[in-house]
Amino acid sequence: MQEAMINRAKQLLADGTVNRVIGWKRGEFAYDITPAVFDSADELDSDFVFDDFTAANVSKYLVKESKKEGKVLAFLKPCDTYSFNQLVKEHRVVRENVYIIGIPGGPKLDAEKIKAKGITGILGVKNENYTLKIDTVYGEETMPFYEAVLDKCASCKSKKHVVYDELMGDEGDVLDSDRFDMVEKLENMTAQERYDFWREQLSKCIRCNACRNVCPACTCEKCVFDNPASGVENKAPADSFEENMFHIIRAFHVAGRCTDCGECSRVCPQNIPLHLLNRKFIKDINELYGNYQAGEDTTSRAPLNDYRQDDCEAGIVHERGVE
Amino acid sequence: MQKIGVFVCHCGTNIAATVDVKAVAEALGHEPGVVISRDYQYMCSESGQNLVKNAIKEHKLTGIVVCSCSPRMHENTFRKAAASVGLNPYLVEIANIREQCSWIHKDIATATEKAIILGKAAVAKVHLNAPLTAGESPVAKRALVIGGGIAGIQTALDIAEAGFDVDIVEKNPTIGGKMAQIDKTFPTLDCAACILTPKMVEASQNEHITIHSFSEVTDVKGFVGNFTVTIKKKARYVDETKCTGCGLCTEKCPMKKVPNEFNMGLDNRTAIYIPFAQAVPKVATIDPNYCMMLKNGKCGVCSKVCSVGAIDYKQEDRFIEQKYGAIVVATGFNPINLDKYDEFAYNQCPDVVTSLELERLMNAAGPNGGTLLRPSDKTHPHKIVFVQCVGSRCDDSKGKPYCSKICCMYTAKHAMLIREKYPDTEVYVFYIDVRTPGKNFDEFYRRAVEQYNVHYIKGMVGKVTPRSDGKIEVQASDLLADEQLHIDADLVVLAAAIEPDKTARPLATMLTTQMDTNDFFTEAHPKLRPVESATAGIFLSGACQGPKDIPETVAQASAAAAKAIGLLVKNSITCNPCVAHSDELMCNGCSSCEKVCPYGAITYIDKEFRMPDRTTAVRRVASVNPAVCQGCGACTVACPSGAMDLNGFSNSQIMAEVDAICK
Amino acid sequence: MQVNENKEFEPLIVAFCCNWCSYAGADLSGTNRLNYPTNVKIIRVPCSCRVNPMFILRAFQRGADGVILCGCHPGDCHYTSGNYFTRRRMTLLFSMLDFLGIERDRTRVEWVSAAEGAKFAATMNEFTEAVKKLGPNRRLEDLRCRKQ
Amino acid sequence: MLKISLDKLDKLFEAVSASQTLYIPVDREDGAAEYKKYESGMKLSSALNTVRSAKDFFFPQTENLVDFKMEGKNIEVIDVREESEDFVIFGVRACDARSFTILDKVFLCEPVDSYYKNRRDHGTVVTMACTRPAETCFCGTFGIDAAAPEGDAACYSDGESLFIEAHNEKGQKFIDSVASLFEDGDTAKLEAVREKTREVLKKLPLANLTTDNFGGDKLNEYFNSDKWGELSESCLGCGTCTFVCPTCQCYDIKDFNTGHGIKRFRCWDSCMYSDFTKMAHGNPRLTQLERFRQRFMHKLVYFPANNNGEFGCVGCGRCLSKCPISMNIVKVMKALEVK
Repeated sequence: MQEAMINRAKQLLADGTVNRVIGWKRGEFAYDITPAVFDSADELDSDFVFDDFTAANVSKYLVKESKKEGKVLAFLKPCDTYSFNQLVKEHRVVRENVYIIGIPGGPKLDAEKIKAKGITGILGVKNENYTLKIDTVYGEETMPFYEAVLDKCASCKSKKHVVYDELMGDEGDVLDSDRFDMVEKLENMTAQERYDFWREQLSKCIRCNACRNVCPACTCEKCVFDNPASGVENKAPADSFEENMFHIIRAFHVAGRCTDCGECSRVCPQNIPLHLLNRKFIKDINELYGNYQAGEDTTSRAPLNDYRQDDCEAGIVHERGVE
Repeated sequence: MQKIGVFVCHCGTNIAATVDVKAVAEALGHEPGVVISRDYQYMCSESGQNLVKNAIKEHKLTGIVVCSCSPRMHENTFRKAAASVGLNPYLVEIANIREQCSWIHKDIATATEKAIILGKAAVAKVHLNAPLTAGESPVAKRALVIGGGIAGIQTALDIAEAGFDVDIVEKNPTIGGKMAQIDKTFPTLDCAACILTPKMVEASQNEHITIHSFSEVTDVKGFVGNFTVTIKKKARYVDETKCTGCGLCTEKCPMKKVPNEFNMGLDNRTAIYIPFAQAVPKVATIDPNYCMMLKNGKCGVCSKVCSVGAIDYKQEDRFIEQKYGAIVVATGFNPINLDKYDEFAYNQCPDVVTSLELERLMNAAGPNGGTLLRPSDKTHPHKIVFVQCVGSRCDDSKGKPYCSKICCMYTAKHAMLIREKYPDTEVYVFYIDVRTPGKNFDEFYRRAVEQYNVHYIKGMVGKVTPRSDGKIEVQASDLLADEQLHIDADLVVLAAAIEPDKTARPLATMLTTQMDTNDFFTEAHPKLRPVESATAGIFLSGACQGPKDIPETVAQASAAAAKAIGLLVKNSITCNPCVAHSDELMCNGCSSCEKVCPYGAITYIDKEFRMPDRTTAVRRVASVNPAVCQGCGACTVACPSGAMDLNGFSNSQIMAEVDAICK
Repeated sequence: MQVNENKEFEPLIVAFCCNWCSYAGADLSGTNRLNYPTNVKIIRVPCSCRVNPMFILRAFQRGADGVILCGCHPGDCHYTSGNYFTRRRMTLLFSMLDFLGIERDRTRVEWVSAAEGAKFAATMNEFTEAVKKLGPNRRLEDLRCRKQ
Repeated sequence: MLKISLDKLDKLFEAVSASQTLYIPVDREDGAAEYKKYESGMKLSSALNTVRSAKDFFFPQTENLVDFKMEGKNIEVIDVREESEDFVIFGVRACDARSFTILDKVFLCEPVDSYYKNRRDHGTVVTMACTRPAETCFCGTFGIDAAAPEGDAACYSDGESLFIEAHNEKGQKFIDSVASLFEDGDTAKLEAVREKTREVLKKLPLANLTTDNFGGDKLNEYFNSDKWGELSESCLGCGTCTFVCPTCQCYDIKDFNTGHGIKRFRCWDSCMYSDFTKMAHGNPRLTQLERFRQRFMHKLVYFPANNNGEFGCVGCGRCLSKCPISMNIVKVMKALEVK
């Protein structure tokens, strides 16, 4: 696949369709891949990579890239296309300036999960029939492929590309995923249990803003949390309240806009399951206002910018689940 | 540095009795920025206002807080006072320590404590108030009257009289409304048609008045002075401009079994019809539910007989858009549906009729040519029972909680007319109370009782049972004599409650006006602004605002016209400066705000910016039209970056209030 | 939050009321002398849709024990649709607070018309009682703001 | 050297925590390790390192500096500093141990940061030698021996026993306070373990990374390098690298109005943030390129320029594994390096 992608990118560069390519660049190790812009065939040949670790969603970079001179080629995985579409809908990217090649999605791997097995000194990772052969300074280790899959891929919602100019590989379908299982599990806990769960999770937050800055829905010119005039700006979670508030408001601001790409949880250095907050909103929206998948199209009204006269009352919260 | 003045009103004892006003003034005097804090007997009085004005001048105040009654009462008073001495009126904040404090609390200590907190919140807010200047927006010199009954006609005539163009939108094929169906009017007993039809003709002939009959309002955009209204002209399948109203088509139409709504379904009309002889416009309309040609393409008689070729089976609904400066709602009323009133056998027995049906039965243009006959066997009724308050003053879910107001008088009228014309007829009226507060009303009622010997019985009718011999058995109680009565009546007349027309509710939504729980439009103030809605530029005429008789309706119609004229004579109106505005540097151009704006006040422009990284970029940013924005603030919450804020209720102001209250 | 002399917990309730219906309803309950506790402090907003979730969190941060939002009845919004947006926003926000384990009875939305003075007073009485039962807000407070 | 059997570690922790607060790295449910205040039953993490570095103990993420109380129009200033209590951080790795030396250079030079010094004076750092370094480790680049960590006292494990030795008086005092639990031990096996560790260190992928071409005199070579654009283009501008870094020491001072007073506090800041060092005229570094460059120039050029050649990095590798887009100091050094 990587080979085919490089070749196609080189063709499109050569025939002038695009003047640069956004993709992934290999790193020092097997897994530390960085999103990058390539503008020559040489660079593509030497550095372009597409493998089990190219999980990063490059859609957000297109906010800036699509406003530059000339057209950019973007390789988008199914989940990335939802993010891209949502950005088109919100006028944040210039669709005409992006040439999209839909590429197959994951499951992608999570280096943290390999390391959590105690495997360290990693020199190389090979997937042999869904068994990972990991070469380390301490000798070779193996582990099942699926135990190292990123959480966001484990509960993949769709293998379908919702926007593209051309496709490489086969087109997939929207999947029946179990992505709301954990949300449901929490809903069925008592309030005290939920409180304890979230306190433990959110107290880990170091307010590094990685979740926000990686989020394709968080593209504000100036975030309220960076704006001293907003009254809520801060650089540190100075109190447990601020940990809660930051994540509630962030989730609220992307409610109805979050495509559930899962990047927030992927990048959290403290492994906080932030996607659960977004999924809670998605689940509520689906249940209360009808199924809605952000990014599925570019014209529908976002659930929070819409209403029906017979919507449920806010009191429904008091009637559901466990107190 | 802010210099804030605080003025605490005693409101006589209204506030001072439960709030220690001196303590409030003292406590607020210590708030940051407060340079003067005073209390006074009546702050809204001239001398109270002078105290405020002098303090503004003397201390060069940059903002004032008045702790007094609700801002809904006197915010404007103090804004004007401030403006008169050069302080921007929007630097005034009111702390509501009367309606929301002294009047609801009894304990002086806690009420005082709360009053201080409310004062602190107002001080905190006023610190962040910015001087605002109201803009101006032009007034379209044209009025729309929705509803072509006597209320709408009168309003339109008055507005036209003042020289302004006015359009009447009437959903039926003719104007005239309920009054056209009425036979005689109380308390003078003159003929309704005789006084209404000249007005209808006048309206049709007035060069300033355009009548859109058989039309409906489907969309209203804009705001006071600048409404854009879409009117649906429903297909009547007859070219209005060609039809002469000769009526030949209605004679020849083979489909003659259509219930005639003008006669309350008591007789039939044809599929192509003119509702009544004096209809305005006098133009035929084809009823597509019954016309054979429209239903299955077989007939076409009307088209053949029409000498001017007015029939157009292919006609479609047409939409026209028009700008108006003012809108008058005159959607009127209907009697309620009596299906739920089984005890009165309305649905079982044709000889149980509503009062409006009785009007048609007695009308010369009615089904019996003006002779009062029973609908069932066309015989003359000798014993007639009137039942009052059917569905009025009801506390169950079947009826209405209010008094329908007109029933007592029209029943007296009916009773009197029947006794006059048919002296051999006995008339009974069962009532809860007889309400006759109006000029010459009680005299009228007494004439019915004393001169015409109508049997008025205070009591309730329990059950009405039609019998096989054609009589109707009425079981009732006479409360004064404390006995049960059984009357074998020939005709029973039910004074059905009246309710607002069903079209009023969706219209209210379009107009963004409020209605009460009974779907009557709510006036801006029940006593002082009875013909205005709370939405600027929307006025109320007639029974859409509450039950009314004809003289009241006409009076209110003229009053609404006067208010509308008062608006239309202005070249421009002052806008509310408490509108949204977008900080372009923070705006993402994401369109969220636009999606929630009910007024379409937000548009997007591409604008060149110098970006923080020293580059220039063209960005899409939101732009609020301050003349269109009404200041609801929906956009401020839809905006994730906080670029959108609201003058007078800014994020920082509201948060300052929250902070002060929670301090 | 305040504790009175009998050491009984007195919750602090912040009520956001829309100018056209609920604030007028509150005024009416005053005009009709219908009592409700001093715990309730009203903030006037043009429309319930002006209330940003941040204001609600802010109130809790600063020591509120309950926050109630009042607006026109659905369909009666002075601005046509504001309260419909409010309803969705607050439903989701309250659901999220509940998801985080914050007591659901601390938040409420109630539609109160300008004519419903009695409903306003009754609502405030009820809500204050409900919050009183919960005790002080500890799950969404900012310790820095706690009164010493 | 003194030693204690590894299965008696809990006895050691109990003894230490009886007299002062003890912090040890423990495993979290998600598999990551973090320092926690020791409570009975806690197990020392076997992880190589914690996600958050040990700098938190001396330079916490947020710290109250002073309170103001307003009474009418008067302002009362309340000094909130209190003498810290003695505490021990146990299990600090060689990299983090070195980071304290770097932080000391910033906070203990004149004018001395009394908040930092207070904690530093009262904290005892007991380090732990590494035995299983990871591929992200490059402490050797900065002359740190992972098998022989600094600190007030250092511990080494041979798989059976924990050996301890003091590096200074504070360390000796610590050992003395728990000496009864220790016995004299033979270090032969330990030496073998250390040798093995050093062998592994040599085999690590970053073992050959050197700072030879960086330092205080390299401003001109690197400041205007055309590589910065490419390197910074994928940077998200988040603060992850900064906040997991044991040597990043930038902070912001803010006032928080509690409603009944002002709390003036400081909190970590990140040069990656758009409003870092924002001044009256605005922001000195307007683009992400400049902000990105600042971080690495600081660690590789400016810091050594001001600190006798000492680099502002200890090679702990946290940023390598935590950066959301895997851009880090190693990639920067390799891309920039002019030989």
